[in-house]
Amino acid sequence: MTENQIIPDLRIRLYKSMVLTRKFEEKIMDLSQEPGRMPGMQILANGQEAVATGMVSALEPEDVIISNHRSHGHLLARGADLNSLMAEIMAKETGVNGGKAGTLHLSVPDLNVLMTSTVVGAGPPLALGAAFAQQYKKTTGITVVFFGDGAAAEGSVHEAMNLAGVWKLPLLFVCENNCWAGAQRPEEHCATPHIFQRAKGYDMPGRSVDGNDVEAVYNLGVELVEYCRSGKGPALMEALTYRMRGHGEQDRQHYVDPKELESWAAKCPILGYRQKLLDGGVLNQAQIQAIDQDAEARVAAAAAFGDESPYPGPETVLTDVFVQPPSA
Amino acid sequence: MTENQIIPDLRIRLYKSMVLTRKFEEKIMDLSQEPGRMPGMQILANGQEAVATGMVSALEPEDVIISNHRSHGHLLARGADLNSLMAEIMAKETGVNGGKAGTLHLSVPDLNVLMTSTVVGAGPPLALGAAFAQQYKKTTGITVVFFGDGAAAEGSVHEAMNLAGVWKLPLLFVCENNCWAGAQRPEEHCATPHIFQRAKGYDMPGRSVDGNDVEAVYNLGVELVEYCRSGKGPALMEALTYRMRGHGEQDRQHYVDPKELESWAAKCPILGYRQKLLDGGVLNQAQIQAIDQDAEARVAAAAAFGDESPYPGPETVLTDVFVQPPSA
Amino acid sequence: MSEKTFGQALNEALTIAMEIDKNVFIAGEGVGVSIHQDPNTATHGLLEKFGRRRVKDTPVSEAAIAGLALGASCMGLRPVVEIMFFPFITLASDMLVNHAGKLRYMSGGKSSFPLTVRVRAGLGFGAGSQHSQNLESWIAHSPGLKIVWPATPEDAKGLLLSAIFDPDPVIVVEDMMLNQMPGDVPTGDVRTPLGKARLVSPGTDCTLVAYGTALYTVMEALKPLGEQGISCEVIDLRSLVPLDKACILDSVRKTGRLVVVHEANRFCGFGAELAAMVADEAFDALKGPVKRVGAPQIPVPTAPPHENIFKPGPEEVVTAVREAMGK
Amino acid sequence: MSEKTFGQALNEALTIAMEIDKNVFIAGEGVGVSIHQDPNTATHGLLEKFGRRRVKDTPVSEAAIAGLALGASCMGLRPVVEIMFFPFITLASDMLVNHAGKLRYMSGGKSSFPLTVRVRAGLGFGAGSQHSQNLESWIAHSPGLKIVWPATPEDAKGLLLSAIFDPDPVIVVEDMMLNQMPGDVPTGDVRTPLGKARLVSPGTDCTLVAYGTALYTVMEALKPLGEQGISCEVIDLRSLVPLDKACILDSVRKTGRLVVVHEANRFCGFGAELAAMVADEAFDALKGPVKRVGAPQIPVPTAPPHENIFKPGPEEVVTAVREAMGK
Ligand SMILES: Cc1ncc(C[n+]2csc(CCOP(=O)(O)OP(=O)(O)O)c2C)c(N)n1
Ligand SMILES: Cc1ncc(C[n+]2csc(CCOP(=O)(O)OP(=O)(O)O)c2C)c(N)n1
Ligand SMILES: [Mg+2]
Ligand SMILES: [Mg+2]
Repeated sequence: MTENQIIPDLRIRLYKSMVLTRKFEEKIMDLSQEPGRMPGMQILANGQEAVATGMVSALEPEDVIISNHRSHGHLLARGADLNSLMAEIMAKETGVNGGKAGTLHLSVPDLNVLMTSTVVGAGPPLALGAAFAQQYKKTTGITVVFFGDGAAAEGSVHEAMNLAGVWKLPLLFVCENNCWAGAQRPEEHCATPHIFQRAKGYDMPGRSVDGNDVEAVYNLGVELVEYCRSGKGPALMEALTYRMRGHGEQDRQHYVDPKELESWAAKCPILGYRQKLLDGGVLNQAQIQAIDQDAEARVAAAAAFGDESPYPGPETVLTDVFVQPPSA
Repeated sequence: MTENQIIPDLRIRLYKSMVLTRKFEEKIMDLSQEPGRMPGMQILANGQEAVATGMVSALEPEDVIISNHRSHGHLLARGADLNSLMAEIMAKETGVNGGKAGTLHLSVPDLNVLMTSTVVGAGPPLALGAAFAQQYKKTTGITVVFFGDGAAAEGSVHEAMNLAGVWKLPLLFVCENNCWAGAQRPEEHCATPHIFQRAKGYDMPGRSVDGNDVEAVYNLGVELVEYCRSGKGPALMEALTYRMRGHGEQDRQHYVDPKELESWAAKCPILGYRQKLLDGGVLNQAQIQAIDQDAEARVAAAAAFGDESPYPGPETVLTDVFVQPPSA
Repeated sequence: MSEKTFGQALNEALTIAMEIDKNVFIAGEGVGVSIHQDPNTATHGLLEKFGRRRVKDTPVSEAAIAGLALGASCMGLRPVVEIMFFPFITLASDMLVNHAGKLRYMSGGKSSFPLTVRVRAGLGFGAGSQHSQNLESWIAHSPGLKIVWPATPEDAKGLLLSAIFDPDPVIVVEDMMLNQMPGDVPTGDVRTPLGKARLVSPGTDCTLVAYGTALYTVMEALKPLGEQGISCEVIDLRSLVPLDKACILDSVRKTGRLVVVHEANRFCGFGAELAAMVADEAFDALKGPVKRVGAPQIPVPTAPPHENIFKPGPEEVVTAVREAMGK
Repeated sequence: MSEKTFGQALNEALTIAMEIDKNVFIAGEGVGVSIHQDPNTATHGLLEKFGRRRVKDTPVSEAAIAGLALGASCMGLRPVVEIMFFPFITLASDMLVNHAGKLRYMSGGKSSFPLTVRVRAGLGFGAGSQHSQNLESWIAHSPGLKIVWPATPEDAKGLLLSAIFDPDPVIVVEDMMLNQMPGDVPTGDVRTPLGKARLVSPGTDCTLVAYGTALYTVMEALKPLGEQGISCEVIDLRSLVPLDKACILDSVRKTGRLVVVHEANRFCGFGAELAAMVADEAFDALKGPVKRVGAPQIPVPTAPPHENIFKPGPEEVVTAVREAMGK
């Protein structure tokens, strides 16, 4: 897979997806300022858009995604409906999960965004099961699971990687290393500077990529997806990126060196890619503006939709626990 | 550390320790045949004596040992009292734990055999805490934890290795790879043929050794203990050996290729070492016989002691749960 | 009908399930190749019958085993996984409690998890508290999980089959001490419905509720109780969640007394729920104190005489019933 | 005495413990550097005060955190570790239940584990069921573990200090919803004994037992109840294990009625134990059904109105008391 295979059309799609994600999350930031409008902990992937967009764009529709607490980008890149996504984030009845997921547990099984867990490190064992089902059913689908650098310390991640390695499951582990786990640096929580190097111990390829370069992520994604799809077994991608907004919207980043923030701001995955597309003549200024405006309009509409939607009523609070509830 | 440093005296001690362990466990085998004499699941390390003896002999008295379900050799090499050990294995009142440990949970805190867990993979996190205490108190002691090839798949082992690596704890992980986890082969449960290679992912040295060569284990033990003691951090030893009796005494090894058993029997750590000591003139036949007889006598005495001891009475069944029981 | 042991009945349930639904697979530590060669083991011979694709030996990785079941069930398979001994369910408890029990609710009903976890329970084999600890009340307290506990070969088969084909996550507790017990088992795909208790023997003075091995402790107590002129109604609970409330309440409304018996620690055990339920919903019918027979608040001991004290015996049942009767 | 918030009181307890005993250290995810800068956080400022040797930020590894506490405590240290949210205790449950609760017993009393686990609990912040689930009955059911749940700043400090210096493993539940609540807190090393409930207000008609946030729900119900001429005796349990049985039984023997209130799921919750205990040991004194107020058997919901329904409110307490009174 060489860079040349990225045709202009795809470039524009990658760019649009990142812009949409950014605008969508910026809207959440705004709304989070107003008390009561955004229930729960709003956790954004601002600065990490290239990982979500690049990786998800490398998938086929049949492929399964397992996400974590920093999930919005994964869902948007997958083409999830903005309105029902925003409404869900507001925990509204019209949300994609009827207001029962909230911002942290979004799932869109129709789009094969099968599950989201906010228990750090829980995604990989869930993904193991999904990938096993694909292998068992002899489909050509693969499963991708996103997790953080912090999650890599959880025992469950190890168990999943080991078993995926033994059974040669079509499972792509994507570690979004955003330089933080809460207020802890990788060197405080991870005994190796390069998580991808652990792959060897699980008999799978481990690769690292600049997570702020959407095409690099896409290209490596295509390569590793191909690897998994071919039946060779699991693979691990570590994407190096940065969490620009702190852990969540309540985080004021008092522990972050402003210089570090600045230096990563200069590596913004969207600004950088915009310049590249402008320079390469793939897009012009007018098109860039149109893309921004379109995204803003869609996001505004989604926010309005969410705002206008009611919270779920008392009649649904007890439902959906079981498919087959006790008859009594 | 070269082989020359093993003086004859030490050679004899290593040999004696292995013989004692073998005879001790052979006595357990015999007694297990008789219904009711050996409560619980008797799990023996027959064939693995060189790992326990070699490794434990490389320790100082201040060093802490955390053991697992295959613990007898670790305890005997440490010099635990035979009588109270055998009595405990029989769950008798005179046992080292008052009959409350039984064969699976033996601990002798006086000898720094601090804890034994039969939850597979649970030793490493416990050991993490012990090693942390050593680092915190600035003692020169280190902690050794024994676990199996099967245990290496547990998440807890990963968590402990990672944290030990981050904090640079004086903790030596010793994986006794005996080619089986229950009835499963390493290739069925472990994605890498060489567990020691995982060490890199935790920023620690990982080394492999012939686990049937007691001097090799001892020498590598001394080297890695030295490494841990010097403050450089944790280390991982993988000792390759074989479980000659099956998983436990109820296991008839129906799934084991007899040829494989034969080939490992030929590599018996005790027979091999005996020959070496004879050839080297360290011991003569008479001395060998005397050692055997001495071990047999001590083991027989221990079994008699255990046999004569009563089970613990009803007055202790409710004690020892808390240091400070509820006053009510 | 044919005579089968409890373990063979479980084995038959697994065989039938795998035969009639190709989406059923089994996984766990030694479910394929086992150190035992005992036909009374639930998974005995399944590897030979169904092959390595559908009978999966796993690493010693309880969280991964549970995660495997979750992910696969969400994709439409019907996993049946084994946790070797009940205390090890702690290692899978995040997956079961925070995921299997919650993800459907949080999906707004979009996902379902038709998985079965077989967990082997029981005391009496001297292995101590790291192999023996009954944690059914943990599971029952966790929303979104069902849990059943057969006491007879017939129910071993019937409940396991129902669990496998239930659309929700079900934990099936297999009492190891019952594995060799013979009994009549109906032929074919005959299922015991979840949520229906079984009236074992009718009585008038006191209701005795038990499940699993404890049922036989209760049965042993019936004779001495009868000799003392006390007539007990015995209920085999079978299913803890869903719970057959009506069966228990009806019985207590008739007898006016309740004694619950289980082998788990009594403190905060499942018996507490039944006692509390009755002390609320059948209070007016109660003629005497609601009694619970269970283990003292200590870990399962190792020494045989200690293990014996731990395990509730028929004498304790007799005493409890007498106390419930005000004697 | 000085006025402090609940969170500051916890912080003071940790500070005092670390000052008077150099074997005390704290560990957990973000206990040193936190994403919050809130002085009402228990661990606020401790890193600055005591340095990196004694204030240990850990990886996201709950089993390792619990193992750290176990091993270190067995070596004579007094670890105080944090589990960030109650549902994550599942990940540490093997270490706590199968090890902290059992290893002393199995050692024949040779080892001890003077460790403290601080676990943050509570609902009302919209994070959903993977961050909110109260599992106190799990811990209480597990032999060898103690568990306390302060409701006031004074007890937050006093119970945490007692826990840290108790020779056994103690789980301290910190109700996050109380963190900002002010109250009078005694100065210095003043400890609340484990196992002693607190009589909050005397009454004659019905005993109300609660702990943590639920205590305030109960207090809110007192006014409407008083207006209906019902006099309640309120007990703040404080310590679930050891349990102050005498306090509850004495009160029920006086009032003849019991209502237990907690925010955990009612089914198999800790309230079941109290109800069952009273239905047995104070049966003769009971004048009405024993009632439990707790959450319905669903995961903690996310949407604010759903979360509100989940959380037991004062109206539910009023209804339960009235039912206990036969009204
Ligand atoms: C099991 C568990 N422990 C702790 C937490 C609290 N927590 C939420 S996110 C987080 C940090 C995760 O870091 P990382 O995996 O790097 O993901 P990031 O937030 O950086 O995307 C922690 C500790 C949790 N949700 N689950
Ligand atoms: C958590 C847990 N799961 C399963 C078991 C059952 N079990 C006991 S020993 C064993 C195999 C362990 O293999 P390994 O670690 O290689 O040790 P070995 O027995 O070979 O010495 C298993 C699965 C257990 N004791 N603990
Ligand atoms: Mg991160
Ligand atoms: Mg092994």
